[in-house]
Amino acid sequence: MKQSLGTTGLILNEPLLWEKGKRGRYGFSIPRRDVEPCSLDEGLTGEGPDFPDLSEVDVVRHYTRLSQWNFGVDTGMYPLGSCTMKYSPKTNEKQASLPGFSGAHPLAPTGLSQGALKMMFEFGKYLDEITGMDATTLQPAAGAHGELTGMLIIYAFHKKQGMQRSKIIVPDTAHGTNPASAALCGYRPVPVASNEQGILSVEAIAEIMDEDTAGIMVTNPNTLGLFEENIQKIAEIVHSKGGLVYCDGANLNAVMGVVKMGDIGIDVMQLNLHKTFSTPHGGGGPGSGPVSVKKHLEPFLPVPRVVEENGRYILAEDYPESIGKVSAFYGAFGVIIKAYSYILSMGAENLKKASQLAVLNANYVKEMLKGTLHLPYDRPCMHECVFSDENQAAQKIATIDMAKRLMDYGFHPPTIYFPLVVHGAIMVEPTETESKDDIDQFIEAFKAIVGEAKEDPDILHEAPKSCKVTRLDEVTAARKPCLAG
Amino acid sequence: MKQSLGTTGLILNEPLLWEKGKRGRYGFSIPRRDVEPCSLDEGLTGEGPDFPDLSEVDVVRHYTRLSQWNFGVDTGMYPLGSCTMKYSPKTNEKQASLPGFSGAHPLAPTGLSQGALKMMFEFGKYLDEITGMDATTLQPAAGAHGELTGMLIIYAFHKKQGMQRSKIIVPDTAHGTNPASAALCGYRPVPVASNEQGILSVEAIAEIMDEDTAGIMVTNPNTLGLFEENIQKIAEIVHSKGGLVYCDGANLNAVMGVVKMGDIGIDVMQLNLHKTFSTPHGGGGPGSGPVSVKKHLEPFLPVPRVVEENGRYILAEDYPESIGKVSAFYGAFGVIIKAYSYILSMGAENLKKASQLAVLNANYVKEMLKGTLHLPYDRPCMHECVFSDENQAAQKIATIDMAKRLMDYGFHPPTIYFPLVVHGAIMVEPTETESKDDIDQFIEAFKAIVGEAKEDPDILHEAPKSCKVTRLDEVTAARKPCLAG
Amino acid sequence: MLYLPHTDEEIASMLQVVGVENLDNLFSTVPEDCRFRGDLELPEALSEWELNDHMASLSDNMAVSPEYKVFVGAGSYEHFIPASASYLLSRSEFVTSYTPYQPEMSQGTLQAIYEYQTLAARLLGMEVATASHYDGSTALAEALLMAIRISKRKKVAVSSLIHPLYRQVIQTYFEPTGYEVVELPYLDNGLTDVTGLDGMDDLAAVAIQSPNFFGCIENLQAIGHKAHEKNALFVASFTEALAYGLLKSPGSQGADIVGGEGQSLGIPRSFGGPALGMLASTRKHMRSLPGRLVGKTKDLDGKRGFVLTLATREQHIRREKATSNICTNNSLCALAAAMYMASVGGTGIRELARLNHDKSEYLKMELKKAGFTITFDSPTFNEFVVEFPSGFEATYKRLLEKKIVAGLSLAPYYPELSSHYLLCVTETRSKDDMDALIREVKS
Amino acid sequence: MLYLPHTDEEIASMLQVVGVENLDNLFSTVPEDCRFRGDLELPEALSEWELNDHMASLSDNMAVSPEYKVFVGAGSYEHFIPASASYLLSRSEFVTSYTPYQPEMSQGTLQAIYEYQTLAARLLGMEVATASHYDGSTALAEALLMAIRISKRKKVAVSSLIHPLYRQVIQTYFEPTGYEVVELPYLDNGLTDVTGLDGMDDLAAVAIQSPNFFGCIENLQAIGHKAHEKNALFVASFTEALAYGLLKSPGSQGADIVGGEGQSLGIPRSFGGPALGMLASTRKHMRSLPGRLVGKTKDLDGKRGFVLTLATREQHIRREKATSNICTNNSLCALAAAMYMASVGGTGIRELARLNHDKSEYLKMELKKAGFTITFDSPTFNEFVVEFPSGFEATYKRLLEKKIVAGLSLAPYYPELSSHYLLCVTETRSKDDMDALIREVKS
Ligand SMILES: Cc1ncc(COP(=O)(O)O)c(C=O)c1O
Ligand SMILES: Cc1ncc(COP(=O)(O)O)c(C=O)c1O
Repeated sequence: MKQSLGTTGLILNEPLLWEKGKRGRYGFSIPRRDVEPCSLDEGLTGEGPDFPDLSEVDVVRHYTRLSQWNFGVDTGMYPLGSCTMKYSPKTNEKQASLPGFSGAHPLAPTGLSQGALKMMFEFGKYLDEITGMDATTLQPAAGAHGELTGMLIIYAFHKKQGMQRSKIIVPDTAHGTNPASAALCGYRPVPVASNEQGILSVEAIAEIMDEDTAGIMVTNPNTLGLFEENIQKIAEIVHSKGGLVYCDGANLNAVMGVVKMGDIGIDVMQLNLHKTFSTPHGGGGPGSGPVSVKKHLEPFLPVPRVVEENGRYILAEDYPESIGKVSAFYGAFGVIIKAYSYILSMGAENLKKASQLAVLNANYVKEMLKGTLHLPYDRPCMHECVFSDENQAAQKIATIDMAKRLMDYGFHPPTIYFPLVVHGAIMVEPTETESKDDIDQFIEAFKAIVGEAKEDPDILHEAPKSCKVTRLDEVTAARKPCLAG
Repeated sequence: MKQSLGTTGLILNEPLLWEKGKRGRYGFSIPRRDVEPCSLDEGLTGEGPDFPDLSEVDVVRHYTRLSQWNFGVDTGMYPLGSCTMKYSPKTNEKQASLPGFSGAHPLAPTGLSQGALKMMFEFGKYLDEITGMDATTLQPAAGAHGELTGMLIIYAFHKKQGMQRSKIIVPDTAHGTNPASAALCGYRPVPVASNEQGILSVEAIAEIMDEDTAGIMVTNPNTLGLFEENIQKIAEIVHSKGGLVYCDGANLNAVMGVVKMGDIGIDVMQLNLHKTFSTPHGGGGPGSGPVSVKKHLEPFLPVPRVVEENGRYILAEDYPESIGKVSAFYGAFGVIIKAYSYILSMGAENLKKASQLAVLNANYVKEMLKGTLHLPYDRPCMHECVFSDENQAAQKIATIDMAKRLMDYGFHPPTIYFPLVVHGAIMVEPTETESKDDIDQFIEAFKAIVGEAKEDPDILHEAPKSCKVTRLDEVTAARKPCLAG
Repeated sequence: MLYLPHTDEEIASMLQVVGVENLDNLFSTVPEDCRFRGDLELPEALSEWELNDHMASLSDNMAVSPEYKVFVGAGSYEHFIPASASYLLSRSEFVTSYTPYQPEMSQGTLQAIYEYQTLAARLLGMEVATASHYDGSTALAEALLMAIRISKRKKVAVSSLIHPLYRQVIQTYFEPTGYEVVELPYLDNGLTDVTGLDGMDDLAAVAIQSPNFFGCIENLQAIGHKAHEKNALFVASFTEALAYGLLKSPGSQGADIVGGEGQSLGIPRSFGGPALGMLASTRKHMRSLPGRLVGKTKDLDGKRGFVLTLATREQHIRREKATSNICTNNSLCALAAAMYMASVGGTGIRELARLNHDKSEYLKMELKKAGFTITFDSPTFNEFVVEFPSGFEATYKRLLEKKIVAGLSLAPYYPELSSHYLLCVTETRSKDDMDALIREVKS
Repeated sequence: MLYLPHTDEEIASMLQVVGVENLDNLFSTVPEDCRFRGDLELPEALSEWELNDHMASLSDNMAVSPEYKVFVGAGSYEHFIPASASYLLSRSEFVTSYTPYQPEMSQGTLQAIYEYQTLAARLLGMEVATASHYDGSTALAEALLMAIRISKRKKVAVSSLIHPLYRQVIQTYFEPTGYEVVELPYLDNGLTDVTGLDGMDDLAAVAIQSPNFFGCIENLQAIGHKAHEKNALFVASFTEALAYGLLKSPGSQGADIVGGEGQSLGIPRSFGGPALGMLASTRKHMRSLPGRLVGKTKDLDGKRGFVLTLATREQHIRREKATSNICTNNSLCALAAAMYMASVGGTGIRELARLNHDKSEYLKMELKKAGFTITFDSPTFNEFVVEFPSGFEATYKRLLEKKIVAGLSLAPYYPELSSHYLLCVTETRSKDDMDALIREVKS
């Protein structure tokens, strides 16, 4: 194999912020005081927080050094399954920082904010079109927040029907946020197992769907990277019992322009803009989780909604059946700009192509590694494929060891140990922005690691060796939590 | 000693650009074609350059990875003597990228460029004030370019006097650009040695100054970090023989608000904005080297000059004695913005304080390390101090070994082997933006290295060990040059 | 296409490996009747340059500071953000990474968030702060749900001077739960009337915002005592985090849980989002906290390092039994806040907070001098309510034409305060701006 | 002060170590009569926020693209720069490092500049390119001095269609040297008249710009032959580097040395600087090149790495005998150009260059149709000269009011072409922009 991508170089240690600094340094330019000091009741004033005083250069070096201990999509391939770590175009960052956007006050009179409102209005329409749904709210701040919003809408729907239901069906492959979101809404998640093909069978749903069940949460494509082929039949069953079908749309990247969720029985779904629509993941957010619904659920969408009236845009509040608000203002506007820019840059054709290439990349990885790693579901996959560590059991090598060793090779590991239905899961989602060259390097690295597993398993057990730290003691961290310094 | 600043972490190997890519990838958004194709004589068209085709993500990863193999002031202390590697405030970058500046065409009618012209006009005045000179040109693109401009002005002056001269005095401590700039102007540099105190003696100058000598180039403070105490007497001598005194102002950072060069006999000098005025060094430029002159040399300044007329700014060309132009347009405007912003942010008081602290830092390093390293000139220094490797000779450790080992400790090495008058010179210029804490760490590291020199010299000979590469073979590089791939 | 690196040859060779004929056939597992066979109706793809023009035209169609002098806070504050912080926040190692599931290659994010948690806890006077929540409203809603989980009671008392939009979010979150929200009225002095608490039983929590929506500084300590007497948890909220540069922290006044908005700490208003939900508690309740937490630990060689911890509270482990459904949070906003707090420092935040206070006092005094009534006489931080004469709407519009936004009308939120306006003055408003406002409202 | 980290206590303790009483006494070696004892008269220090306002007001006092439609090139070209390149160029590891004297911790800059040299050489069709020079004019001046050094002759022939400002710089550089510059006149077709070369002897070099200042594409090959017949070095120059995406490279036409301006390659106009002097030569002359060079080598472990090389040409080794006095060059501009060349790629640069050509042809044709005379009929790339009727100055001013800059008047540079204008059209000018221009000049 060619030179490994991963190597080591000089980086700098850096203490914690409060281990640096000296009282009296400034890292912030204090604005000129143009008014007289004015006293405030001593009973109300405190000491002020115990922050260190740093100079601008202290702060700059601190975060420059810290940044160098991190790995992002801009550093290299980051095939974290279920997370769609695609490349975030730089132009989107530029657009989001335009002064008219970044400086906009959410409660300014709407006449001052027409640009932002127009953008949000159009963006909602684009999402309607991509999902095949009828209306969209941009208010949810992330995927899980969208799920909650969706659950609240389902709850409001059933309430309006006059009868609340207590359960909701959640497949065993579902992301943890699904049952958690359902539970926040008071629903009891009823698990259902996927079949031997990794998807939901019509029978399994038929068996458990009843009139105390509010509906089903399906992730489609599901977290095994497989398309829920029976979705329409399942939706029929659920609908026939008065239930609603929620789609966790986190995996929409597989099917843009290929499947419209609104056409296949979905009533309500969330989209993860930070996955499908290329907004950067920010070390764990901010994301954005718009929720799209079919006509019959539109009255329940959060307020305010952006409405066009004679070419002007207003924020309309008057939706008596609305669930209310899930964010203080209108959602992650700054994130939405980026997704909007992305859609405009891509257009219909490239969005579809993105999905096709995402699926191509995943299937390619699946084919190239399936001899090397155990592939529990050997079927055409969508945007991701799930392996396991079964083949390495004999060498006492577990998924985690291979994952950690991948770091030394210069790759971010895939998602591991999820979905739970696959023991020792290794969930690879390359995304369409990885070129064949990059993927080939990843495949080569994985093969080399599996080779090492046989020849020198300790290399894997001790991995990573190249990072700033070796494996961290997570057990003690949780037993004796130290959460602040 | 505490944990060393330097350590190692994961970085990525990255091939050369043309070892990547695939024909047909795009990393640039081709603008929409809104006109018909139109043929061009086949005899004129070529094949187009053999550039690789990369996607945006290819390009982004390439340079992100490369950047991580580099060390800048934002990474840590960079005490490169004679280079004034001070911290470059981030706000200056922001100002330089304001669209009115970055998008300005130099040949647009001046009525469209009043903001830029006003800025240049004011900036010239600020430099006049700081240097105590009467007029300034911003056209030279770097320090050496300023030197050349200064030499051309001196040449023009003597020409106007009716008699050209053939020589110019250049002290042995001078930066290499000084004799080279003089030579470009046809002058023969006459070396003069500094005295045992590291400065020029009046006698030495008196001895060689004659009427075939155009003048003298003094660096003040000089490259040993010492103030040329006899400068006024020297200037008198030079002037008395009809010569002019050029000051290489690269070291102005030591004396802002403390010494005005115009008051101590200097006729013409250059300033290095990328040193004294905090503009970033850019991996080796762009810099900016304005030249300030006393009244009698003003007619010779390059054209055009920015002139104020009734509150409007124009570009005046009508200076018949001008040396002409040294840049196509007006100099490194984008760099000048940053220096201008810096002066406005600092104000008079802080500029002086910057010089005081720069001198304090250098003297502190000198005092703290002078037992450890040999200090050839044990006198109060200005902004930098020069050690040598004499103390380490016994261990067969040379300056280069200590310099390379500093990298492992997380510091950029000082300037080494310059000035030439000190054998194995180690020239440390901390600058004022290094805090005492940072400097103490540097001192500790140097002491630790000198300790290693005694105990385990091989560590030094083999240094650096933490960087992406070990010591590079510079000899073969020069013998069999490979300058393009 | 810049973002799709595949060449036709590469596609062909990959398809061959996969064993399908063309890209369309990759979707063989999608039943035909699930396929969308049309073309999505979206605008034609724009080049980067057309996008620049388009977005610039949208942005130009916004009226914002500094051209407009906006005297509105109400949960979204204009504060200066250093260029250094903006630059640092743009570094792609931070921007393009994700939740640090793999700590060894995420130490940058992890140490930074650990530092954020620490500074946030210090600012709020609490022992533990989470890694971030979506915004102040969801942080507060989650704080109340947390109090319900801890106390096993089902009723919360919420001040009517908590940001009205936050209360709406709480309402939405609580709707399907069967938990009850009781609103505490407010007094003539602009503070919450907590006398009603005496008659309430089985309260999980008492929630108070300070400075409250009217900008008035509540007597947290007294209310905290009252809450604790009732065995209720004392939940403090805030929309203006900078206030704690000057005011007593909620923690020092007895808060058990604090949930509020950190946008003031270096995050642009950005039309209300993304924002920064800050949530903190005493150590005692740390295992009941919703959301991500970063903890300090050691590596195999004993070197300090940081990891996500207490994951057994979280959805990916506990699923429906988790303390929250949150997964992606607002990490980069927390990082921005950390950079901001590091930049202002202890000395700076105090000076800055004082300046906010003093400037808004200046406007308050000048308005008084000009004959307007300051509705509430309790001390305020950088916001306050003023009563303008009836018919002020016309003046407000005239001021808009002069590029002055003269506060936020309270009518939609407190109908009884229909001619009252909430005005905000931060360090970004100069004396000249304020004098211009006074001149205009007088004329 | 943000940029001065020292606290008073630190200053005191450091002064003690140094053994002086106060900061002033640090300057004991500065004789009293050299001391400036007053206060510098500079504007009062601005806060970051005041600076923002001040700079914004200056920037707002500029009339630039895209608001203005500027049809001026003449050595400074408006081309689109990808946001990705701007971001990458801002990374402080590149921005805040210096000349890579210490290669082990500067491999990022070094590999990038090696790549720049390579792409520059490929663009120009040469074997070797330097790391960068100040701008096109100094690169060309240095190219001519290099030719003089190589040939040991003292006279150079320079086309009068080399950018007039470049020729002024050459003049300035040559003034004290005693070297002679002979200008070659131009022909009616807008090309250099080289017939005069026949009568010249002892020429060190013949220098030609293509596309020349009138935008016309010179017959480099023929002129190169002629130069070589005279045993002179053939020096090619350029101001519009993008042209070589479409045109034959100077190297392929026999150039020995090429010196020109790379601003078009991803560097903002920025009122003319900083720019990018590009200088290239055949390998034969590589040791005579002025300026920095990066070379490939190996480390002790045999790993590929890069270093500054051939330093014996340079001032810091050879002092007055160096091939140039250059030290700080324009490295970050070279990096910008490398990023740009990497982004456009071989396929892209060709498409882009074609678009420049075709757009400017469109304007040329439309002007012709509108009855104006295209002064020179030689093929052009993206600039050309048009003759406007006398009295056009008034129209020009009227156009300025409509935010159109209708080219550059040639009168100051070529008095004989007083009603002629040099117009430039790059990819940034749309058909609509051009149609508007035509409409206006006609009316
Ligand atoms: C399948 C799936 N559903 C839901 C989520 C939750 O989305 P978020 O993290 O934006 O809340 C994720 C996130 O990883 C996911 O992968
Ligand atoms: C003392 C001195 N003079 C002159 C110069 C040349 O300046 P520049 O590199 O900007 O050309 C330098 C640069 O290092 C210097 O240190």
